[in-house]
Amino acid sequence: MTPSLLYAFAGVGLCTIGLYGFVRLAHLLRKLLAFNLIGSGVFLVMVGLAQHHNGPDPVPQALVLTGIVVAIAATALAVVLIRRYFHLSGQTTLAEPARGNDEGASQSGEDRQR
Amino acid sequence: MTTGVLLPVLALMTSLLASVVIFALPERMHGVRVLINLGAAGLKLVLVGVMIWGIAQGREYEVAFEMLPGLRFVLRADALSMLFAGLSGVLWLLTTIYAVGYLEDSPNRSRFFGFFSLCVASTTGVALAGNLFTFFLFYEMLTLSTYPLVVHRGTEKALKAGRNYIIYTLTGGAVLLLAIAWLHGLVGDLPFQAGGHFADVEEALHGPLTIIFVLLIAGLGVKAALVPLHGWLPQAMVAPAPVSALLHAVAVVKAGAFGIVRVVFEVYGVSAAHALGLLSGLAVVAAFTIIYGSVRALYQVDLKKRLAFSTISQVSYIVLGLCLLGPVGVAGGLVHLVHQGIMKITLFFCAGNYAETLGIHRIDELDGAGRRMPATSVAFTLGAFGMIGAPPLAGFITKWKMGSGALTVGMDWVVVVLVVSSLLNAAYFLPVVHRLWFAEQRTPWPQERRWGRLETSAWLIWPPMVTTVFLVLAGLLAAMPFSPLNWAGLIVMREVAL
Amino acid sequence: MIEWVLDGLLVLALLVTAVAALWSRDLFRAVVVFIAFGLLMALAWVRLQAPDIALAEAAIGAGLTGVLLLDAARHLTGKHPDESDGGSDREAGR
Amino acid sequence: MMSGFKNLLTTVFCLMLAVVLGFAVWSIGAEPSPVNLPGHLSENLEKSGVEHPVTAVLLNFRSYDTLLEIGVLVIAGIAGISMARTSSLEDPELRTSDSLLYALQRWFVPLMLLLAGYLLWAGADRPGGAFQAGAVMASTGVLMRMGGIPMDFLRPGTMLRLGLTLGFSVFLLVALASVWGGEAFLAYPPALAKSLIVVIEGVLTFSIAMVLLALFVSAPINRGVEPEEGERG
Amino acid sequence: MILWVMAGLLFTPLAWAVLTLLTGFRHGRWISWLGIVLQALVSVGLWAFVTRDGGFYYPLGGWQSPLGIELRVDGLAVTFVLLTAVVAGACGWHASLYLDPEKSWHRYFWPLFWFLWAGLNVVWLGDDLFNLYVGLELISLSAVGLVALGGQAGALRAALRYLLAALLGSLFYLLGVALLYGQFGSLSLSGIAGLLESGDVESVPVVIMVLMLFGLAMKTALFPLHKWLPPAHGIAKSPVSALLSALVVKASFYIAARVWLETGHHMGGYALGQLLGALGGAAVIWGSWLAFRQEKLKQVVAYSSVAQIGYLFLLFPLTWNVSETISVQAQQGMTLQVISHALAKSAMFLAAGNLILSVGSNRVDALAGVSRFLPFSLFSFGLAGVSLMGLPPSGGFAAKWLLLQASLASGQWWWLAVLLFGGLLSAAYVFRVYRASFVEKTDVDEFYHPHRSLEVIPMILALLSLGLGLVAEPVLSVMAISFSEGGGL
Repeated sequence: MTPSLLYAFAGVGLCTIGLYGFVRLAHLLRKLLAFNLIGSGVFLVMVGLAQHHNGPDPVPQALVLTGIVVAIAATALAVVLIRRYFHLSGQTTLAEPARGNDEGASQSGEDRQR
Repeated sequence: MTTGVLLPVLALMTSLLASVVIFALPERMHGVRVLINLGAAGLKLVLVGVMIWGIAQGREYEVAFEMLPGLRFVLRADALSMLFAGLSGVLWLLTTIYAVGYLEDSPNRSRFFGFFSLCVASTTGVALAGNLFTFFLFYEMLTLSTYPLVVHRGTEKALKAGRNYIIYTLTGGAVLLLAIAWLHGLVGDLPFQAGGHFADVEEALHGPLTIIFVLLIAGLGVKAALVPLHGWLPQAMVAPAPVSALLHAVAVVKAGAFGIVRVVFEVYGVSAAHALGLLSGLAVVAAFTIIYGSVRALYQVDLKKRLAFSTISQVSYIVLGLCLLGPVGVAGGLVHLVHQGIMKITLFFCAGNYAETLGIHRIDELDGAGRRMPATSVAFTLGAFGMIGAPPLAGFITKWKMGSGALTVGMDWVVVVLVVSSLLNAAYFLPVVHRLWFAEQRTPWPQERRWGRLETSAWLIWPPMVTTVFLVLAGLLAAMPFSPLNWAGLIVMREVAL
Repeated sequence: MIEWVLDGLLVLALLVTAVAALWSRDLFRAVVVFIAFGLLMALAWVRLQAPDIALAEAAIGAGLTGVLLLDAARHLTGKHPDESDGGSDREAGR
Repeated sequence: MMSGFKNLLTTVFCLMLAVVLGFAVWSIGAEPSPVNLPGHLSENLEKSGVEHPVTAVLLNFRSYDTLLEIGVLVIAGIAGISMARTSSLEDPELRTSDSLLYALQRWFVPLMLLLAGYLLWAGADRPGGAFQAGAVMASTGVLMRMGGIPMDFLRPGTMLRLGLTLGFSVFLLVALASVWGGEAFLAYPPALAKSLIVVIEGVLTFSIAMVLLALFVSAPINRGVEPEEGERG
Repeated sequence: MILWVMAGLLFTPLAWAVLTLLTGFRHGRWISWLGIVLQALVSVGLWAFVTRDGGFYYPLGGWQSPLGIELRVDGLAVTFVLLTAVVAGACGWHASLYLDPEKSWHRYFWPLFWFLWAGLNVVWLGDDLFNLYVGLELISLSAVGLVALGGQAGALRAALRYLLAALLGSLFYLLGVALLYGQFGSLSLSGIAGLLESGDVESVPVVIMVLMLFGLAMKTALFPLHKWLPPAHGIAKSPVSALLSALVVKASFYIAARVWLETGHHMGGYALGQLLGALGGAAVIWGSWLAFRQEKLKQVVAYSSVAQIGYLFLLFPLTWNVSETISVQAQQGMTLQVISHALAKSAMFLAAGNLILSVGSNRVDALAGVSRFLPFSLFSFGLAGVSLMGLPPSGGFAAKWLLLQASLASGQWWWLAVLLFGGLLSAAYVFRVYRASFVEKTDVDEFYHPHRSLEVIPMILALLSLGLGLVAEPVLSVMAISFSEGGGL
């Protein structure tokens, strides 16, 4: 047992919390927060687990750097989408408007799948 | 590329290309369309004729290539396929002529004739298919190309009929596919061959083979309208008369029956099928269908409906014929493939004429139509008598052969079936004939149209005339070479291998 | 030994802030907590001998994402900016 | 009650996940991994042209990942500005921002730019590099933005698009040039490796900053709405 | 030489993305046509090369795996590269005429389109698990951007839902990759497969495989996780929908299949395979049923994608612990299904777009009486439908046939029901559209005939998917190369 492994477990915890929030929370921004939490969790697992045995390992660190940039890109895009969506529909959740315009979701009311 | 390879492909292509060209043609270019139709039909007839001649000389026409690993696409012309191809070739020409007259100045003709030729193309494919898989390919193609014809009118009724037609046939197709795939998994690719493949098969396969046989018959029986799979046929009557003629006499129903013939003779082999005890079961189903269809026909007031149920019963003659283990009976069954086609198409042409000229659909409206439309009525009468089996017409030959064949192999009960059904035929056809000639016209015709001196449009008169001549000749000249009966004998000799 | 305590506390703090960031009632506060979470993550990376990630996390994770989300939260929590023509846009689409 | 059921399901699912994952991490942590990648890496480090292993991985060993990842950033940027009002990215609400921010930025902006420069320069042999520097630069820009500085170069126009793609294109050109040199893709000639990497890092920093900034400021106030396909009008 | 071909494959899409970003829609159109031609040539070149000399590994930056990133170029990969060139090329061509150049935001279509294409090539060729992750993100983000392009509230809702699902999915996949790295210390898929074969790694937690497959299944819209797909595919512009349904969903599935086939025997399990198969079956039934019930034309097509994707997942049960021949049969069936569905579905969406353009409505009933005008697109739609129904001689039939044989031979007869019943259900929704077009009692007389080439493109695709069955033998023989060279698939 090394500190690295401890952080790996922390990562697992973050993933779980994030996933729970991602599924349960309706507000889009909160979903986004949850997504970022899961991401951080995954990164922790990646580095922590890899460094458990052979000390500092630059490869997963580099991967995580890439991952972080991808994550911010996705987050920023999502924010832009959310804001425009809010601007057009006045909604902050994915719930269908009363007169749902696509049967696809209106007959399957729940909007997030797990 | 020798003629041996070329001919079957060409025979297929004539109608296929015709359909493509017709789809491309704009709606208004009617004359060109008719020309293409007739030209293609004539060309196909010639090609089939050449092949028939060649096969009589004992030539081989085959083309094949591998589609999937272990799965071959085979077109092969043998005596049996020629029986069907010849029939469809001749009747396609006549039906086209008839359809041109029938659909005069009605909408969507381009669409109609396009699918019409496509349907005939697939029929030819069914006839020329060299193994079960190829057969299945064209069998499904037939389903798809006939749907637009059934729903052609676009009315609520037509669409409903089309829906049922599709449900029945595609389900049948799925069952057929299952059977074919299973068979393929068991024993690999089976080309149609004389005497079948299972002459001596080990015990272990008996169970599966029996089930597969049942599945095959069930799949094919839908199109062949074996009771209880016949439900779609009477409804399909809403289609225009030429289409009904095609469905009943040339394409769909025949494809089913023809498939059953292939399976029994050239996949399983009569003897093997008998050894597995499958034929007796098939015979019972066929016999029941014969009686059931006739009985139902008695109660129909709509002329075309009555004809439809009569088809159901008549087609099963072919199936019943297969189960008569002697050469004579089998030949009788095979020849009915042609005879029933000729007779039934005549009747449908006539029914179409009555509907088109006098607006008559119900039988009780026919009183005295004989005087108004003598030619048509003569054709109808002869067709009816043929169906009943009055000598010397085509129907008589069939029943005679089947009866004597049955007696020789000691299946006497078949004779009883034949007699009963003949009586029933008489019971539902004679009243119609009586109304035509001897009843007085009471009410005016529902909606009459006039074509100058002729009783109706020339396009509509000639086809039934010709078919009537055929059905007479098929009876009189049954002994001549190249007569249907003679050809059926050839098939039995070469391919059934009893 | 002291490291273990340190790491344990850090991990605990991470989890707590994570939960808080998701389930604090006020969205604005949620985002602020999330920024705190980002800074803690940076610390964690330092503990994992990954200074590069620590820097990136501090700059991107905490800094930029935070500001982005704060701005967004400010827009979304306020009543819909222009209800009327936002609505009319929707009508135009139908 | 349906939703109640769903919640229960979610909870159970997450708990299960936590347990299973924890177990997996534990068991994987138990035995060492057969491949010793750090070993490989340290062997090849001097060939990479930079001393700092992480940078080496990012810009040499796994430079393809980095290239694509910049692509992802650019995509996000494109999608972002495609939502933006076409005339300008100005967000009136930002104009009226409080004085605190204003004071903040006066002091911070130069400082942060300095920091960005340092990070970039440090990247070669010490922690730091394009991403961190780019991020810092971007946040600087954000600060200025919130301080209400217009920053016209962020208008969606050729300038902005050039800025977005500069780093990416340079990276791409280097990749192609390496083919020209007859090497595999992205295989820098050892002599040039260091300088190439530095150049790439420089432009990347700039572009990363641009993209993030553009994404931040593309406040979606787009009047032009298109009717859904088929809905004439 | 081959170096330049690879260059073209990997870098032209990226370079074209930049070029088209710097120009407007109209110029971008010309540039893109050029690029499409170039891509087609390059893909054919690579295909020819591999068919001649067999597959190979390509180390990027000259660094061998595990240190560097290697590309795996084998028969299957080039087949899909070629497929992408055909379908994406067709969609691009269609879009260049279909989209309205006046709309200011359409200038951003081309860059996103090219990034998407680049991402697809990355995935087909990728062998490095993390590199595949980046490729997936490349695809997802550009796809989301395309869905949202100039969209309304509805489109944005769809895009957001899509984005969230895609992100969550790839995170799960990444988590799996992280665990794999912890286990093996390597990211190269073939390397890991080698380690597993050599057998010095005894126990691998099955959860790794579960995580990766779960994430990928979510991105592929497997049955219970499918709800994001129909809105996104239904509301996007038709060329975009075509791209998404034909190629994008296949990318994540392709990775799942590769992972399963390379490492499934050690890291998967019977139950897992059966579960995936069962979900696939459920997708076939449920998706077809929903497709039958949709009122909007494009929704019908979108739900049919959900159903058709289901067939693909029969691969998992049919390749786990079965004899080599059966496994190969299943793989061939899966590949044919991917190809034919890609062709048919893109044809269907493009045709649907034309029909919508013609009758000016997205509703199925609006097609009443349309068949009277002999719309070319209706025929294309129909032909594509034949392939979806799995009727001969279409590629769909060939695929179904192989899967039938595989499930019969492996004794997993219960998949027969799915295959046969699924075909009937798809017939149900396809014929529903025909039926509508045959209805006569209507007064539609103004019927707008779209630009000729708009109508030709779907027809070509439909004919390809229809004819695929006839030439299935050669196509499969190309993949057979990969079976020998590449190992696994």
